[in-house]
Amino acid sequence: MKSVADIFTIVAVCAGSFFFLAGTVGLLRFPDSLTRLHALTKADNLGLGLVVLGLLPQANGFLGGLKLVAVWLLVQLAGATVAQVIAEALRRRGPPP
Amino acid sequence: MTIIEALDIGLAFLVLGVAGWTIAAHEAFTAVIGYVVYGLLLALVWVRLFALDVALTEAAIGSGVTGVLLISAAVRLRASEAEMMHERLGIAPRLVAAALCLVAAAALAAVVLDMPDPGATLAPQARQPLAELGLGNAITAVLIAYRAFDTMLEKVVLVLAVIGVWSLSTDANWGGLAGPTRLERTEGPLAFLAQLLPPLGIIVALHIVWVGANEPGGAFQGGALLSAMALIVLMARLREAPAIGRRWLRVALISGPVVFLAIGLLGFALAGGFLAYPLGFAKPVIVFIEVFMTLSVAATLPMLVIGPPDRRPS
Amino acid sequence: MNAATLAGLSGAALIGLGLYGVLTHPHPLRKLLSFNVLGSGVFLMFGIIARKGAAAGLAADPVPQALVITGIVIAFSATALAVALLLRLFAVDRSATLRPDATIERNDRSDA
Amino acid sequence: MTSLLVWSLAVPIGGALLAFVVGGRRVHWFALATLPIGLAIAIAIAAALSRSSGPLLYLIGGWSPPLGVALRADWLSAIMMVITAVVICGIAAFACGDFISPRPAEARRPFAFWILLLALWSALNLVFLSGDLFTLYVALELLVFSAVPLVCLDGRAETLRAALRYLLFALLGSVLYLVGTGLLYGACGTLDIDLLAACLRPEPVTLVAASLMTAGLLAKTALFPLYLWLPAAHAGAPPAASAVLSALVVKGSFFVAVRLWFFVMPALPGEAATQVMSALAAAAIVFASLLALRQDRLKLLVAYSTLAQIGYIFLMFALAFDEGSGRMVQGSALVGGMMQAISHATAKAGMFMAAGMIYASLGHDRISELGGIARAAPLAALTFLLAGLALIGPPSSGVYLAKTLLLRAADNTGQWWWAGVLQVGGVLTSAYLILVVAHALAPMRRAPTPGHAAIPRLQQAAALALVLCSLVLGLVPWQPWLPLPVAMSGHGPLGLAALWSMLWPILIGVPVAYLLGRRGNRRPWRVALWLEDADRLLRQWPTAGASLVAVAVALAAAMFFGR
Repeated sequence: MKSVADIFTIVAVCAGSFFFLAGTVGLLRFPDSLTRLHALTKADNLGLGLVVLGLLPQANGFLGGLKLVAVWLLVQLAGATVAQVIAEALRRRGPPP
Repeated sequence: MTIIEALDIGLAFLVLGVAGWTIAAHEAFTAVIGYVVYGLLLALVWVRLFALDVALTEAAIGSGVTGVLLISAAVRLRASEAEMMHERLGIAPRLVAAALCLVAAAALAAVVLDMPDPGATLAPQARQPLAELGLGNAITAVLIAYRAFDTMLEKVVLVLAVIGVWSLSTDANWGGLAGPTRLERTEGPLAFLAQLLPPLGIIVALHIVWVGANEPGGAFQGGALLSAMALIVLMARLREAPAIGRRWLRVALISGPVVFLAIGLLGFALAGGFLAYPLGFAKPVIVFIEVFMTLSVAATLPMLVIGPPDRRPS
Repeated sequence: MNAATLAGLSGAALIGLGLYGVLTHPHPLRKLLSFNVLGSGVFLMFGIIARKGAAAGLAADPVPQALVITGIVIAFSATALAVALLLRLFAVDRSATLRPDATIERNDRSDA
Repeated sequence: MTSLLVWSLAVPIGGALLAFVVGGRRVHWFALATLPIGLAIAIAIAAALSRSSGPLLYLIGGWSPPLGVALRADWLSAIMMVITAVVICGIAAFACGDFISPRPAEARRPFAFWILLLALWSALNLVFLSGDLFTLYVALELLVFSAVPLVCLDGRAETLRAALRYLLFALLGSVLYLVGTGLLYGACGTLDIDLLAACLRPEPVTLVAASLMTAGLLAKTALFPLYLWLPAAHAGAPPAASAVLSALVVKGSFFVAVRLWFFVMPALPGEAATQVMSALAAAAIVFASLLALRQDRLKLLVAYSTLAQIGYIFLMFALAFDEGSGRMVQGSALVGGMMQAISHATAKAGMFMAAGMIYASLGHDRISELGGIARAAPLAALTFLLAGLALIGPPSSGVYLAKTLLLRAADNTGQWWWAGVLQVGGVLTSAYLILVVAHALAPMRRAPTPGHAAIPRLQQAAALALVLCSLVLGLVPWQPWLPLPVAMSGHGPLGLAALWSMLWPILIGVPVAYLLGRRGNRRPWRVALWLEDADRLLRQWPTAGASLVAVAVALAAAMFFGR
């Protein structure tokens, strides 16, 4: 039983890391701010989500799991807001030359 | 080399790389962003050094609140950077400076390698009275019992910093609302966040303060979180910052050091000495002090970030 | 090499980097940033001393760790005071330079 | 009785916090109410110390070191606390003329000044009493945080710039001090001064720590060549603030340096490092005194005089080194240095106040246009003159006693060169005073700017009282507190030799002032121009910063190889 949970953790965290990696590559390689933002939010969203999902079986009881999920939700909230604010600032500055 | 060691080395290089980037960046704004990232990476290093309390403080204050302060400063100072480009040093003075700094860093590195392991420690002495104090977190015990005096003084430093910042206002603006002149209130995602997050943040902050007696956490970390909530509300312009003459604000600002000092002086009468806690009541007294310290940290940090009043009092 | 020594060496390197920034950057805000890097390097030195003092079932000596917490708060207050000074200077003078004779030169220029 | 140590900190801190929360236009009441209590506590501590056999000790919270923090009052703390209390009282009396809110509402300048004055006082008391290196760090930070805003209370660009330079350089100094603190903890597992003294051995860690801490403290004290922040900050602040900064604040970090070298690690530095310290001090005396001759504003001249005086108080380091035991000894050299520090504190506070009053009555402080000041503000001019005399050291003054002790120490240790520096310094001090007096005696060039109110009596009295205090410090019976050589107690204050020792520097000072002093549009000597260039270079940030690291490296090298 333990090993199944461990394998699940490894697979999920690895998948999450892959999304982070992809997001970072996007951040570095994409041409303008809006597309970079797009790459970044995907990484936050799915990458962290998978990492949290993978860590859930390892969590310290129900409360520990709840904390992990709370972390994910808070990062979602903060990431979405920051993305909106940055996009808003970009729009105000006008289209890229 | 184990995988943990490889990760440690990777982390160290990452920290140094981002720090170097912060120092070398062309624009101040870029450098500040680098610094915020650096602060978060540093928090990871602190976790690796088994210093969770420090990691929390570094992430919240060293990276978070300092980041907000520096980002807004970098934006407001953008116009000053071009003028100062011609003050940049030539290559020769830079080399001299680099050589001197290299000598200093090398001496310190040699000292680090020379340090005995295990080294000198107060851990056994710090651990022994924990049960008597009713605490589980030795760092909290150091901060609020063994070296309570330093902590109290450091709260006074915070108040002095507020006075110093306020004193940079003008005579005409004295007594006005704290902080720079703001635009009208905005709607949108930030306002939404500023309405949604604070209740949650307050609960988490209280939790951090409460568990601080036994686990990582405490007044600094909780207070920093509360002040972050206040800053979000101020940044979204849901609320104006208070006028600096408001009594409740001043009471909140000094509540930490005053309660600390008062309890310390009460110790003369009740526990046989300054900052001595009465036998058997140490835990409630410590929690009482922590509550007020949290309050004053939560009031002080936003005041320091938003700066002196910039408008005439109405 | 263990994590503590590695962190200590990083601390020494950060102190060198920060010191270099404080010495060479002309802009006060950059000096302040470098000062914060320097400060965090110093705190890391405390961190490894704490870690090497692990004993009595504690993973690290709590005393240096507590000192670091106090130090971080003081460093923040110092940064806030310096930023306020800098913003005020820029508001009054439209210049953030730290050169000692800057104001006098400007007065001379406006006199002439 | 030892709880007095706590009260000496709690009273000014409590006063400052209360003043902050109550606010309003009567902030100064809290300060003025606190002053006599604080003074009484300082005197009571000195009295208790004279009856006790050793230092007074207070363990905070009952936690004994190494875990806890101790307060300790020894003879150094006691005399510094009393003098600080006296000077603060004098400055507060002076400030009543400048820092009372004119409006019925709370005003910015008085609010900041009075609270910061109290905070600064508590910080100094903490510096004098703390028995723990980290508490000393917090005390130094308290000192900086209360001193920096005082520099720029008037909000002009140049004072803001001076304050920022001061803050940044002081922070750099603090951080160097902090690294050393950490390293010493790593070596001994304690930060308590007595426990460290028993534990420290000369090994790489402790020597690196010692040199970094010392360099940091020198930066905060503005010893040559680390003085970039001082002239502008001290000369630009309002007079009462200048007086506090020059008389007291620099003594705080100086005191920590003394604690470190004489009490924490007397056996660590070794002979070469003490010579490095005294060489910097000698350079400060000569260089800053010569530059004082080149200033065209009175307050700047006084600020450069402070730089030279900082040199005087650091000169004792080489003289206090005992070759036989290889340790710093707490003998007549240390007493001489401390005596110099307290005499300078009282005299310089009075001098800055006098300069402020002269500025107020003339509307400027250009030295070349001081003519007629003796008629426009006679008491201020007299105070300035007496303060200058107090720095030269007539036989009853504290400076005279200090010089005698230092010369004796130089004689005992066979280091005649430092004695020579002392004498040269006396000549140069006389020279820049003569320069001021010569200009002041000239006839008035133009009528003083009208509209300047008369100087309040209280201000004149406060400044004069402090200067007189410095002039009689040599007559105080110091025996119960200071380890004075017995022969010193009955030195003939009015002997012919003593008078001559004061007169000859003045006589030589006249031609020096004539040759090197700034006089009208006359083309200066080339040496003077070189000096001014060097001064400009040293006040540039990169030079000063590099000097700071270089001083640290030089001290470390001296400690490693010079033992």
